[in-house]
Amino acid sequence: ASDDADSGGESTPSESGGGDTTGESTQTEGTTTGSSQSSVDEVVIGSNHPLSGSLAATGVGMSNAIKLAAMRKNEEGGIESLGGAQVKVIEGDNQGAQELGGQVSEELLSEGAHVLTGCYSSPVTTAATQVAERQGVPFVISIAAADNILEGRGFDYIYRPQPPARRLASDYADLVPTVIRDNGGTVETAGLFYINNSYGQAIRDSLREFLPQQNVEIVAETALEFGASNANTQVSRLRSADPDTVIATTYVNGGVLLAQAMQDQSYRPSYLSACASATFTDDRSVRDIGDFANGVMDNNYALNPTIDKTAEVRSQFTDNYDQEFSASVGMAYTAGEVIIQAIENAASVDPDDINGALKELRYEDHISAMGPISFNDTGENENALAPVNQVQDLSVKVVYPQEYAEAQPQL
Amino acid sequence: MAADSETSREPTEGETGERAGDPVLEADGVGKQFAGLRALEDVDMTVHRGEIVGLIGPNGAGKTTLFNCISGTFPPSEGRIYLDGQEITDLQAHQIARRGLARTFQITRPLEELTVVENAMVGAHIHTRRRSEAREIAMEQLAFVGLADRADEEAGELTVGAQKRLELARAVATRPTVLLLDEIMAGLTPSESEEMLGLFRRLRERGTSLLVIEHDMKAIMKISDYVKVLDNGRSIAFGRPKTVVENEAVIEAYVGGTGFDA
Amino acid sequence: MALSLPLQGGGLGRFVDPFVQFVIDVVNMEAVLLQLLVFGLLLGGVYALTALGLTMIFGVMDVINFAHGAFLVVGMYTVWLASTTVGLSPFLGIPLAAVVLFVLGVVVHVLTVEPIIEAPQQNQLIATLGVLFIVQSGIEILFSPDPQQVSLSLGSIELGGVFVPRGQLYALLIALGTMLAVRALLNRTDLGRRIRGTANNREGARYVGINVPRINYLTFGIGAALAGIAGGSIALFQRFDPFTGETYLINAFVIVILGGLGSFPGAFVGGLIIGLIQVFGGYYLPGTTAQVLIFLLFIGTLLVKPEGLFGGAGA
Amino acid sequence: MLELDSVRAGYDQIEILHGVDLRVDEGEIVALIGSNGAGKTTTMRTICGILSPTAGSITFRGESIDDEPPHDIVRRGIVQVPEDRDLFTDMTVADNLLLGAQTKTAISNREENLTEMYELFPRLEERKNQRAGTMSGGEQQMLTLARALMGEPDLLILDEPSIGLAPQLVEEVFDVVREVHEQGITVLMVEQNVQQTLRLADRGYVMENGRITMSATGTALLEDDSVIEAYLGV
Amino acid sequence: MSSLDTVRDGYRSFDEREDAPVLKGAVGFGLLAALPYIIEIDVAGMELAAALSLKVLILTLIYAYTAQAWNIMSGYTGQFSFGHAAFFGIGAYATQALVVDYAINPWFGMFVGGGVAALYGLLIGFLSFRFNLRGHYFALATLAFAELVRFVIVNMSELHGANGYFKPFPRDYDAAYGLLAFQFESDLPYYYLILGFLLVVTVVSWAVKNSWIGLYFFAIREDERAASSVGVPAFRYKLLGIAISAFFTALGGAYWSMYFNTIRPDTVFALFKNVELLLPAVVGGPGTVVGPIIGSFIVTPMSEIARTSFTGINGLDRVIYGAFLIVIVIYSPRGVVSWPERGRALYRRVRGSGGEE
Ligand SMILES: Nc1ncnc2c1ncn2[C@@H]1O[C@H](COP(=O)(O)OP(=O)(O)OP(=O)(O)O)[C@@H](O)[C@H]1O
Ligand SMILES: Nc1ncnc2c1ncn2[C@@H]1O[C@H](COP(=O)(O)OP(=O)(O)OP(=O)(O)O)[C@@H](O)[C@H]1O
Ligand SMILES: CC(C)C[C@H](N)C(=O)O
Ligand SMILES: [Mg+2]
Ligand SMILES: [Mg+2]
Repeated sequence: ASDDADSGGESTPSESGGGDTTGESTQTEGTTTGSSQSSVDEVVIGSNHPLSGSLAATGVGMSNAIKLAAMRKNEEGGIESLGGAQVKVIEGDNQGAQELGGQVSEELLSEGAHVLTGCYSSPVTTAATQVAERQGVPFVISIAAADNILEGRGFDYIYRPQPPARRLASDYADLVPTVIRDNGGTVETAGLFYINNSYGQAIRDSLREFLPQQNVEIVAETALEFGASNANTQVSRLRSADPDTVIATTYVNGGVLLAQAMQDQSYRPSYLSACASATFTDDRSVRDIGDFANGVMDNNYALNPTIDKTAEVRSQFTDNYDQEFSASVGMAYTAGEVIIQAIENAASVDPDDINGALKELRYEDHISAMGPISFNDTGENENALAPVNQVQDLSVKVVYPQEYAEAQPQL
Repeated sequence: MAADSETSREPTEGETGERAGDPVLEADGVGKQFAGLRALEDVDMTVHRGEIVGLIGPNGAGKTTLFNCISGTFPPSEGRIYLDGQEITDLQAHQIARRGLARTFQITRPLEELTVVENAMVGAHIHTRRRSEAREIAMEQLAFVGLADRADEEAGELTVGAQKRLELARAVATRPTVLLLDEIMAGLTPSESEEMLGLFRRLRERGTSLLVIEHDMKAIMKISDYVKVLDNGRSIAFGRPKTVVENEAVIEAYVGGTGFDA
Repeated sequence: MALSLPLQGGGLGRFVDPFVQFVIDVVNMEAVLLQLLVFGLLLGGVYALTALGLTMIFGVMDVINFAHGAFLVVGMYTVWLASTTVGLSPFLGIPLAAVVLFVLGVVVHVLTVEPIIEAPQQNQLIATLGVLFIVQSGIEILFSPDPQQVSLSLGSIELGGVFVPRGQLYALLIALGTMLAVRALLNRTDLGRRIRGTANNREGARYVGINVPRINYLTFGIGAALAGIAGGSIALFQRFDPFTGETYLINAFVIVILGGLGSFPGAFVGGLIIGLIQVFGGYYLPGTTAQVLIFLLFIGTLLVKPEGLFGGAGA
Repeated sequence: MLELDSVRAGYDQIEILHGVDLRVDEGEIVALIGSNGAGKTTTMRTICGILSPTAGSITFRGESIDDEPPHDIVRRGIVQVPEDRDLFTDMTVADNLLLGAQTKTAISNREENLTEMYELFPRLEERKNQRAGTMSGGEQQMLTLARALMGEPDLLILDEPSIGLAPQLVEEVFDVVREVHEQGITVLMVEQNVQQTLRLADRGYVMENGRITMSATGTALLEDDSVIEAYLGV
Repeated sequence: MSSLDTVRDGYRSFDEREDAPVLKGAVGFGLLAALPYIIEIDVAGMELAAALSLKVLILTLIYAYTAQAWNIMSGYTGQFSFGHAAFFGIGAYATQALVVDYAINPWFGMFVGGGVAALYGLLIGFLSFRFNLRGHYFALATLAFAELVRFVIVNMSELHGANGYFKPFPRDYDAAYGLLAFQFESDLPYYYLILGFLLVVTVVSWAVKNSWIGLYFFAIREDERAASSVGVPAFRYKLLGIAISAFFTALGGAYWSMYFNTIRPDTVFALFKNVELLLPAVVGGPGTVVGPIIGSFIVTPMSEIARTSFTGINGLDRVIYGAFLIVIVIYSPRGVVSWPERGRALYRRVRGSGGEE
C-alpha cells in the first residue's frame, strides 16, 4: 500500500486518468486554475445493499460499515493522492430482490458513483455485477457466497475479498476436522443441516465433495425451508443418524431454530459445528441462544482479533450506529477499505484506473482474518480464508488457524 | 293415486290422431334424486312438432327439475330423453343447445355486464362466428320481444320483467326447434302477458315447439295444445286443457278449492 | 435390527426409497415414529392457529385477506413489546394481542375493505396487500428489521423418550380452545348467525334489518383478533421479524380451503394434516419435497372434494 | 303512517323516480300497480333505505327516515318482502327464518312465530334443513314471505309476493295478507295480480314512468277504464 | 361549453369510425415508441428521466405485457388466476435451461417454454374446470399449481435446484449481441423488443375480444350456466383461454430471464410474482384491452418512484406504495379505465341538476 504513496502525488495521474471527457470539460471551464485535478474533491462509492426487507438486518449494518470506512478515511484527511478528496458513500436499497440488483447499480452510477459494492445476497449480486461489468465500473463484492458470480464469467471489473461458497466449504473440511482431531477427538461422520436456497445448496454441494477427502462421511442431510417455524423434524433426523458432527449452514434464524430444537430434544452431537452460518458468528444471536451455543465451531469469514485496529473499528462502529459489528458487517467494512485503498493507489476517479489499481492491489492493513488481499484473474481473493470460530462464554472467538487465534479451541 | 289420463307414453283417448307433427321432444321414464329427496319419478312426456305444451303443477312439483334434466343442466338419475329422435340424455347443456333445444330460467340469469344485444348475440353465435351476422340475428330477436330500443343498456339494469324478455330473445336467437319457457310470464301485468302470448303463437308459426311452465292458468288454458300436470315429482295428468282442468286429481293437487276463475 | 437404506439413491430411487424406508421404520417400530407423530401434531397446532383468523375473514366473510400475515406479526410484537417494556407476562400478552388486533382489524376494515366490499374481489386482495406492506414496513421502521424474541424458555416435557416442546404444546391447546370457542360463536349464537347471513347475502341482511356495516367490521375484527392470538402464541417459542408472517400466509390459505371454507374444525384438522405431512415428509424426503406433497394434497382435495374436508356448501 | 313527498331516487347515474307522492295510513292495505319498469320496486327499495332519495322526504309516523340505514328502518317496524327474494341461499330454511327476527320483540317471540310460520307453510317445516338456494322457485317465495313475517313488522311491504306461486298458494298468500292485516299490520303491496290486489286493497296507486299518475280506492281503480285497459287485459 | 361539445361530438364521430381502434392503437403505440426519447426532454431543467429511467420503462412494459396476457384469461373469462407465475417461470426456465445446458438459442427456448406452459395451463384447466372449480377455489388452485412447480424445481438438482440459472453470454451459444442472440449491450433495444412483445399480445387480445371468442369468454364470466344453455361450450373455451394466456405469459418470463441476469425458483415463481403479474390489469381495468397497459404505467413507476424517493427511512417506500395501492382500488374499484366514464357521469349529474334548479 505504501509504495503508491509517492507516485500518488498531486499532478501525475489526473491528466492521464481523466480521459477525453474530463479533458474537454477542463478546457471549457477551467481557465482560472491550472490544477484541474483539484476539481475532484470527492470520490463516490455506491453501496448496493438490502436496506429493507427480510435481509435488511444485516444489510443495513453492511452499508453502515462502508460508510464507516469512508468516515475513517476522511478523518485521516481524505484520499491523499487526490489532494485530500473526501470519500462519499451513496446508498441504494435493493430490498434483497434480484430485479433490483442491476437497477440499483445503474441508479448509483447515474448518481455519480465511481465504484460500487454490494450486495449480501448472491442472486442480487449476480445481477448487480453484471451491470457494473457492462458499464466498465469496478465492483467490489461486500459479501455474496455463490461461486458462479465470478466463476466462468470472464469478468474484468468484479472482485471478491470474501471466500466464496466453495472456499468456505473446503476451508471447513480442511480446518474443522483438523481442530477436532488435533485436540484428541474423532470425527468420522457428519450430518448436514442447511437452508434450502441457493446459498445452502451451494455449500452442501461443496461439502459433499470435500468432506470425504478428509475422511468424513455424510450420513444425513436435512434441509430447512426459508422461514420455517421450527427444526424439530430435522433434529429428529439428525438424532437418529447420530453423526459425530452436525454442520449447520443457515442464516441467523435457522441456527437459532436448530439450537432450540436440539435443546427441546435433549440432543447434542459430539461436535456441533457450522459452515458459513451467520448464526454462530453473530453476537446477538449467540446471546439469544444462550449457553447451548457455547462450544459451537463455525468456520466463516471473521474479523482478525489479533490486531488493535479491529477493536478500534468495532467500538467506532457500535458508537456510531448502535448495531453489532458482526463478521458479515466486518467483511463489508473490509470491502470498503479495499475500495478506498484502490482509489488511493489509482490517484484517480476514473473507473479504469481504479480497476487497474484493484488488479494490482495487495492490501494488508485490513481487519479480516485472512492474509493480504490480492485478486487473481477471475477477481477472487487469493488469500481468502474462512477461519474457525468458536463460541466461548457466549462470545465468538477465532480459534484456528493459530495466527489469527485469540483463544484455544475447547472441546 | 293413479294417473288416470295417462297410462303410457303414447297419448290415449284418440289424441294420437290429433297430434299433428312427429314427436320432437320425448322424455321416457325420467327420474331425479337429490340428496334426500325424490324430485322426479318416472315422468314420461312428449312434445310434437309445432305444439305448445303447458307444464303445470304445484310449487316444488318438479317442473323446473324436469327442465334441468332435459336441457342438460344436470343429467336425470333415470330415464332417457330424445330430441328429434336422437338421444340427448347424457349430453351437456351446450351440446343440447346446439342440437336445437333452448330454454329460459325461472330465476333469470342475464349476463349482467354485457349489453342487451350482446346477450342475444351469444345465442346467435351458435349459427355464425361473424359478429355482424350475429348482431343482425340478435337485433331481430330483440325487436321480436320488444327490447330493440334498449339494445345498448347493460342487462343487469333491466327490471325482472325485461330480463325475462331478454332471456326469451337470447334463447330464440339460437333458432331452436324446441323451446322450454320457465314462468316467463310471472311478474307481467295482464296486458303484458297478453303480448307474450302473441309471441308464443308467432314462435309456433315459425315452427318452434314450446314447452311452457306457468302458474297463470288462464294463460295456460288459452295457449296450450296440451297440458301436462306434475305433482310431487310424478305425472298426474296429460291431455287437452279442457279435460285436464276437469280432472279431479288436478283440481285437488293444484288449483285448490276455489276453482279457476278467481 | 437396524434396517436402513443408503443415503442419496440416484434416479427414481430418490422418490421410492423414502417410502420404502418409511415402511421399514414402521415394521421396525422405530421409536422415532412416535416422536415424529408428536412433532407433526404440534406443528399442525401452530398452523391451525394461524389459519383460524383467516377462516373467519376469508372463509366466512369471503374477503381475500393478504394482511393476515401482517396481523400475525403485530400479535407477536404486541406480546414482545408488552413483556420487554412493562414486563407483562407473555401469557397475559396473548389476550392483549387479541384486543390490539381487534382494534387494528376494525380500523383496517373501515378504512380499506368496507369501501369496496361490493366491488370485485380482486380489489380486496390488492387493498389488503397494501395493508400488508404498510403494517410490515411500519413495524420495520418502528422496531428495525432485526429478529426479536420473547425471553422465555419453556423447554420440553419428556415422556418415555418422546419430547414434547412446551411452547408448541400450549399453542396446540390454545388452537383447540379457540377453535371450539369460535365455532360455538358462529353456530350457537345470534351474532354468529348474523355473521353467516351477512356473509352469505349482504342485501338480504339489509332487508331483514341487520346492521350490515357493523357486522362486517365485527367479523373482520374478530378475524384479526384470532390472528392476534395466533401471533401472540407463536411469540412464546419462536423468534420473529417483521416478515415472519409471510411464511404462514400461504399455508394458512391452503388450510382454510382444505378444511372447507368457513369451517373452524376443518381449519383445525387441516392444520394438523399439513403439520404431519411437513414433519414426516421432512424426515423421509430429501430437501423440502414435503412441501410438494402438501400442494399435491391440496390440489387433490380441491378436485375430489372442492368443498373441503368439513365443508357443507358446494364450491 | 308512511308518507312519501316528491321523492326522487335512482341508480348510479339514472334517476328513476321523478317525484313520488304516496301515503299509507295506519291499518290500511295500499296497493301500488304499474307496468314493467315503472319504478315500483325502486320505490319500495327507497322506502326501506336500500336506496337513498336524492330529493324529497320520507316520513314514518311523523319522523323523517330518509337518511336512515336499512336496519334502523326495520327497527322502526318496516319490513319488506323484496322482489328478488334475497334469501340466505347457503343457509338452511330454519336459519333464514330465524334471521328474519332482528328487533328485540321479534327475537323474544321468535320461537312462537317460527311455529306459526311452519303451520302457515308446512312445506317449510318439511324442508327446514334444506339449503334455501335449492328450494323451488315457489318454495323460495314462501320462505321470503315467512322470513319477513318473522320480523313482526308494523308496516309490511310486499313486492310481488305471489310471483311464481301456484294458484292454490296465491290464494293462500292473499289469505295471509288478509289475516296479517286483521292482526293490525299495515300493508303496502306491489302486485301484478291486479284484480285480486285491488279487490283486497283499501286504496291503490298507479305508477307510470317514475310518477304516481292515479290514486283512488281499490274498487274505484278496478272500475276505471284506463286501469282496466292497461292492467287487466281486454 | 359549446366548443367543448363540438370537440366531444368530433370525438364521438371518430369513435364510430370502423378503423377507430386501429388508429387509436397506432397513436398509443407510437407514443410508447417515442417514450424513451420523451423522457429525456428537458423541461425547465427537469428531465422526466430522473424519475422514469429506461429501466423503469422496460419493467413497466414487462408487467403491462404479462398483465395483458393474464387478462385474456382472467379478465375475459372471469377465471381469476392467482398462479400465473407458474407460466412465467416455466417460460424463463425453459429458455435458460436450454441455452445454458444445451446452448440452444433463447428464441427457440422461449417458444418451447410457451408450449410447455400452455400444456401445463391445459392440465391445470382440465383438472380444475372438469371439477367445476370457481372463484376462490380456482384462484387458490392455480396458486397451488404455481407453488408446486417452485418446490419441485427447488428440489431438483437437474434444474440447478435453488441456485437457478445464470444467463450466459451470447458467445456461449455461438451468437453475437443483437436480436438473434436475444441479448443487447444497452437497454434501448431491450425496450423496443418488449414493446414489440406488448404489441403482439395486445393485438391478439384485441382480436380475441372482438371475435365471437371474446363474447363467449364474457358470457362464461357472467354466467356459465346461462351461457351453456345457449350453446357456449364453456369448458372448451375456458381451456382455450388458459392456454393462450399461459403461452404468452411464458414468453414474458423468457424475456424477463434474458433481460435480467439470473433466475431462481424464488424469483420467477415467487409468491408475489403472482401478484405483480396481475396487478396492472386489476388496477387498470380487468377485461379491457388498454387497462393492463395503463395499469402498469400507474403501478410500476409508482413503486419505482417510491423506492427511489424515500431512501431516508428504510421501508418507508413500501408504506407509501401500500397506501397508494389502497387508494387506487378504493377510488377505482373497476379499474382506472372507468375514470373517463365516471367523470362524464359526474359532469352529466352536475349539469343535470344545475339545469333544473
Ligand atoms: N339441488 C337440490 N337439492 C335438493 N332439493 C332440490 C334441489 N333442487 C330442487 N330441489 C327440490 O326439488 C323439488 C322440485 O323442485 P323444482 O324446482 O323442480 O319445482 P318446480 O316444480 O319448478 O316448483 P316452482 O313452481 O315452485 O318453481 C323442490 O321441492 C325442491 O326443493
Ligand atoms: N340496478 C339498477 N341499475 C340501473 N337501473 C336499474 C337498476 N334496477 C332497475 N333499474 C331500472 O329502473 C327502472 C325501474 O325499475 P323498477 O324495478 O323499479 O321497476 P318495477 O316497476 O318494479 O318493474 P317490474 O314490474 O318489472 O318489477 C327500470 O327502467 C330499470 O331498468
Ligand atoms: C450468509 C452469506 C454467507 C451468504 C449470502 N447470504 C449469500 O446469499 O450469498
Ligand atoms: Mg320452478
Ligand atoms: Mg319490480
